[in-house]
Amino acid sequence: MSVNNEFRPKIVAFCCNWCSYAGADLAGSSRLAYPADVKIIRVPCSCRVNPMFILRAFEKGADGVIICGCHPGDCHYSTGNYYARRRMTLLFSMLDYIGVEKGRTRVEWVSAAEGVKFSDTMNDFVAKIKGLGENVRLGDLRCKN
Amino acid sequence: MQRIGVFVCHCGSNIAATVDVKKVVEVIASEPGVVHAEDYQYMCSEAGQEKIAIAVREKKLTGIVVCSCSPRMHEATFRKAAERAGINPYMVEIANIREHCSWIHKDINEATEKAVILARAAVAKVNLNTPLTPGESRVTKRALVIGGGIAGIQTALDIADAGYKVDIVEKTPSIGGRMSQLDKTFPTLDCSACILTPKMVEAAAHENITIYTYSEVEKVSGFVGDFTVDIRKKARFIDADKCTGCGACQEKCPSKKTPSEFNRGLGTRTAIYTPFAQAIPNVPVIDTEACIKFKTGKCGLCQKICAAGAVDYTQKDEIVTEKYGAIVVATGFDTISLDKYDEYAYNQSPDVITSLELERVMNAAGPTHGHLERLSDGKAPKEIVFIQCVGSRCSDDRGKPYCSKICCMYTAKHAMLIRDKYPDVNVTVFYIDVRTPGKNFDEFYRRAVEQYGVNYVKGQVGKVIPQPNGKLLVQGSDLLDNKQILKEADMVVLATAIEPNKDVRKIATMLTASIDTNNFLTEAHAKLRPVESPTAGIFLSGVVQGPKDIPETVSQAGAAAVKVVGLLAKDKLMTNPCTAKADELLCNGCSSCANVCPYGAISYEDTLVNDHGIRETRRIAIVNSALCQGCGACTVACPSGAMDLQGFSNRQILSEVDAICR
Amino acid sequence: MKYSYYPGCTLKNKAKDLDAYARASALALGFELEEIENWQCCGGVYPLGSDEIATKLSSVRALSDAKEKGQDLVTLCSACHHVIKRVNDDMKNCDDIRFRANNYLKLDTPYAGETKVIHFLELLRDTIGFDELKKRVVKPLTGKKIGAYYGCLLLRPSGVLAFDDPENPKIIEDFIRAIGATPVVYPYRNECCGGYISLKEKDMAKSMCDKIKESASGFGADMLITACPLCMYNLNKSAANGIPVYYFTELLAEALGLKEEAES
Amino acid sequence: MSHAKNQAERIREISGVNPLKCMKCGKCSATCPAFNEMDIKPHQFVSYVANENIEELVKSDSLWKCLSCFACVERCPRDVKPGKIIDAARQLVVRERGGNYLSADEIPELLDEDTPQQLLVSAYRRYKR
Repeated sequence: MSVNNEFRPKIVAFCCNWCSYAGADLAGSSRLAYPADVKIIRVPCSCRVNPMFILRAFEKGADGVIICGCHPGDCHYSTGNYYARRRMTLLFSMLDYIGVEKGRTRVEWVSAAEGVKFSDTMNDFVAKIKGLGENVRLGDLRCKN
Repeated sequence: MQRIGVFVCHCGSNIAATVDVKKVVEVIASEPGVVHAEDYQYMCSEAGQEKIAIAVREKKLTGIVVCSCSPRMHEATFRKAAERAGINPYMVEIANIREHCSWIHKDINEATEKAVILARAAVAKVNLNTPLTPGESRVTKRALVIGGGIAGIQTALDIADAGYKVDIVEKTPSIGGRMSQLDKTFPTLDCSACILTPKMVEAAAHENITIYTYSEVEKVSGFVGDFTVDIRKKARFIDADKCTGCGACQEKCPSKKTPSEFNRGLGTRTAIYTPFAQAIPNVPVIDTEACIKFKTGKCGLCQKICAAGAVDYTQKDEIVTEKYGAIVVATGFDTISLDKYDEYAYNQSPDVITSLELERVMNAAGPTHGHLERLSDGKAPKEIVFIQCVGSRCSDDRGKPYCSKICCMYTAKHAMLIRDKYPDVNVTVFYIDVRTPGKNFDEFYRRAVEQYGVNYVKGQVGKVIPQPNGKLLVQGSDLLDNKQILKEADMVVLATAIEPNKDVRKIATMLTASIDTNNFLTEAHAKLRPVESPTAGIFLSGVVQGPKDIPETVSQAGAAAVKVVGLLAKDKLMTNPCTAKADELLCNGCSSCANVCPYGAISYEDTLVNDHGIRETRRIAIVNSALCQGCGACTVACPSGAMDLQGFSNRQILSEVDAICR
Repeated sequence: MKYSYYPGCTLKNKAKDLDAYARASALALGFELEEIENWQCCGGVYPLGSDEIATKLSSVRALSDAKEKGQDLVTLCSACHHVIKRVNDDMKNCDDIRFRANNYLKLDTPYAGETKVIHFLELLRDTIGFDELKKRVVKPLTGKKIGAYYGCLLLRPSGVLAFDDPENPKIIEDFIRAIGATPVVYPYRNECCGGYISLKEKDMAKSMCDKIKESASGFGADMLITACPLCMYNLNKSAANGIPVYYFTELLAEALGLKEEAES
Repeated sequence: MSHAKNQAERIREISGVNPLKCMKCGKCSATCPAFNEMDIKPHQFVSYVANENIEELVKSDSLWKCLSCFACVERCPRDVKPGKIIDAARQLVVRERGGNYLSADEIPELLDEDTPQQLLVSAYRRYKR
């Protein structure tokens, strides 16, 4: 629907229900804009995010994936965000190894009170993804298959 | 295949102004599984919910997508509507096209495009939804209040009066909190102790209230309705049952030089002490850091003198474990450290004090027995300067970004009381803004100016300069006069910012309650659920939620109590059915899931399975759905993909990913 | 222990004492100040605009030189310390300035704020320790009541300088105690002496220094000590109370029994 | 963009300061040791930039009275750093107009035998490009 040919990245944001999804709601009710390229998927906790989801997103053409959870120590389920952090550290270095730039993935802690941080984070992430351009690496791999 | 109905809400103009709702309806109607799509002004209205019921009837819907505000607002509303219309409430998904779309985007094309994609993701998910049934859990009819200040006392009294048992856990040796340290209270100038003490006594005497002073919450487990809490009762070294509170031990104690916490370090106390005369319980504690007996093994005077034989040096800390249905956090506040603000010379001159210290100076039981005098030389001051907003409203890294809210009023109170009692003392207040919203508040401040002649100067102070003659030169701005003024004062009082009690972060972590960047606990909804934490069963009372004065604290304490009573009045709670479940054919019993489960909800059972005709007994993970809270940690840890989370299954989330990336 | 040393212009001219006493004391205390080759003037003030680059290059050269030698960089003059420390912070934390400076200088290895910049006083406090210094003192300045004059440049902005509490510093007071004298705390010790303004607005600088000296003597100081040649100059222009001003290194050399040696 | 707007933008850029953060408490003016010498006071510098009244600001004598002692920068509760605004305004004047406050000719008579090099260097930096 957009008219110009500017690169519009596809960005998937996984937000935990207790902190980051609420932070995104607060960004919304405070009218703190960020690009429409970001689409949020609600998960109960950042630890629900299976690396498979992220690989699938890139496979299907996502240009960036961001996982948002509660601040360390503040997880609604006590320790979920620590699991997420460990898992994502491993996944991201593997992605980097197979050619998906580190900047295309991110883990960020956003509390329910941080609407401003949510919006700032998304603005920054979208800008970085725009800088990286379209995610062609995994696309290429798919073609070879 | 599901038969899905999609309902797109205008939310008045909140959504419809930036999202072309007709277009969303048009595009979504052709999605697989969608048999009905319509838009309506207000889906949450009765008429809107009726539309869902009609469509369910007429189109035989099996699943519902509502494109509207955040599910945190109305998911419950639409689930109930679905249930009334005869379909399982968990067959409803919400596409958040308001908070996550219309409110943050300006371009109607962009916003509409995004709304369609969010709707598609929700449709894709509902296609894979399955009916779920909540379980039930019991409610322990007992509440815990953490913190024994006015907030905690009031909450406990209100819960107890409604007929429920309630325990107060207080860290210090007595309940009473900050309010017990105040001299007078605004805006009516009641004596603080006179109005607080009866409440303390009432709480102590109430048959439904148990008070644990000198105690701390050590461990919390469980969930709403069924918390288990370990409380550490620190050793007082006094047998509370024998102690008569005669005070002889304190009179004789030779270790007298410990700064008194109650007097904000302005006076001293003995090693065996009760913090103040009206303390409840009136049972002293022994500070082992100061006690000569504990440090050297010699002394033991208090034990010798105690006629009741209550002193027991061998007492040990004790852990009490108790079950609760609800927990109220009322941990209160402290003033910030002024170490980073020494332009005001707080660390350089004893005559620069905080407002809370001034309360002790003005109080008859304080270090100066209520006489207004300089702490350096005991002389009566003639010129007093108050400085407002010390550490409040700061966006640098020294102070707090918020307004502490109480300072304008207590400074007016201090100024007025001083001018009333000592008419020859001049009082100057340097202020940035005077903020006095509240019943009879601005009138109170105006009285300070008009009736008591307090000199209010608009401008902040840059530096307090101690003089060789013992006076303090205050260098400040008079912005209305566009001048820099130098005022010689005998005393300077700093309206120091308040911050949540230091322990609150530890407590919030134990309770898994959300906390903000300033260490205030977060409410479930800033406007509509101000006394509840987003974590079910946790409630907020007093300054732990944000700066408040006494009247506000008492109101909020009552509100928190009502919420607790509402919870305790229920016999059973519905549990969240979105719990984990293992596929017995895929599970290999490796224990990875149990290792990451924070609730110990997973166990293993030898189960007879039929794997494509092969019947054998295998070790299979079993999830106790009463314990499982649905975080999903296990689903990712599972190496064979056997563990899945109902309501947020792998296939459901992948279908959302696919719909978004399409 | 060897340190790179950046003396600066004034210490080569009008403030030779400040430098000579420091070098002699340093040797006696067991560390060597190795002057950076071909150092250039730091510019005396940190550049006024955050976008300036040319005026930061001399500091970057000195910093990079120290890095090549693997040494910390010691400064003595307050102004040099201020400028070099802040430029170093830019090189560490400001992408734009780091990029442009490296682009311009074309160093063998790019410089990114690796060098630690230490003021001589910090060296005394953190490396030698004032307790240890006290033991090395042979001629304690017992009975002398000394006011520390900090001025602006060592303390502010405190976030970057991280030298001491900007409103209630104590490093020089601790130094004074270590050399056996009695520190006199007075409130104007972190107020400006007038700085560069004394070139054109001599009366203004003088009245500011009068205030400082009156305050110090009011609290009982017999003398002031400073680390800055410009503060020294300005304070000396004020005749108020006639209290003398010394470089802290002079008293250090005296306490270590090296004064004559350093002067020769 | 108007000239004034342009100049205000330049000052914001050079100083890295956002004048909108100011809450008008006046702590900068309460702190300033050169306050009495100034025609426009430190807290006003901030509002002059916010209101894009740059013409008046750069004409102000205060530009040359500020000591850059950074006491206001240190104490500002809003991180507005009025001292940096003044530095930037000074920079703008010398960059745009060559409006040097100090000419080489007048220097000899300002010196005396004790003048440290540091004074000359720093005054020159402040007064002149």
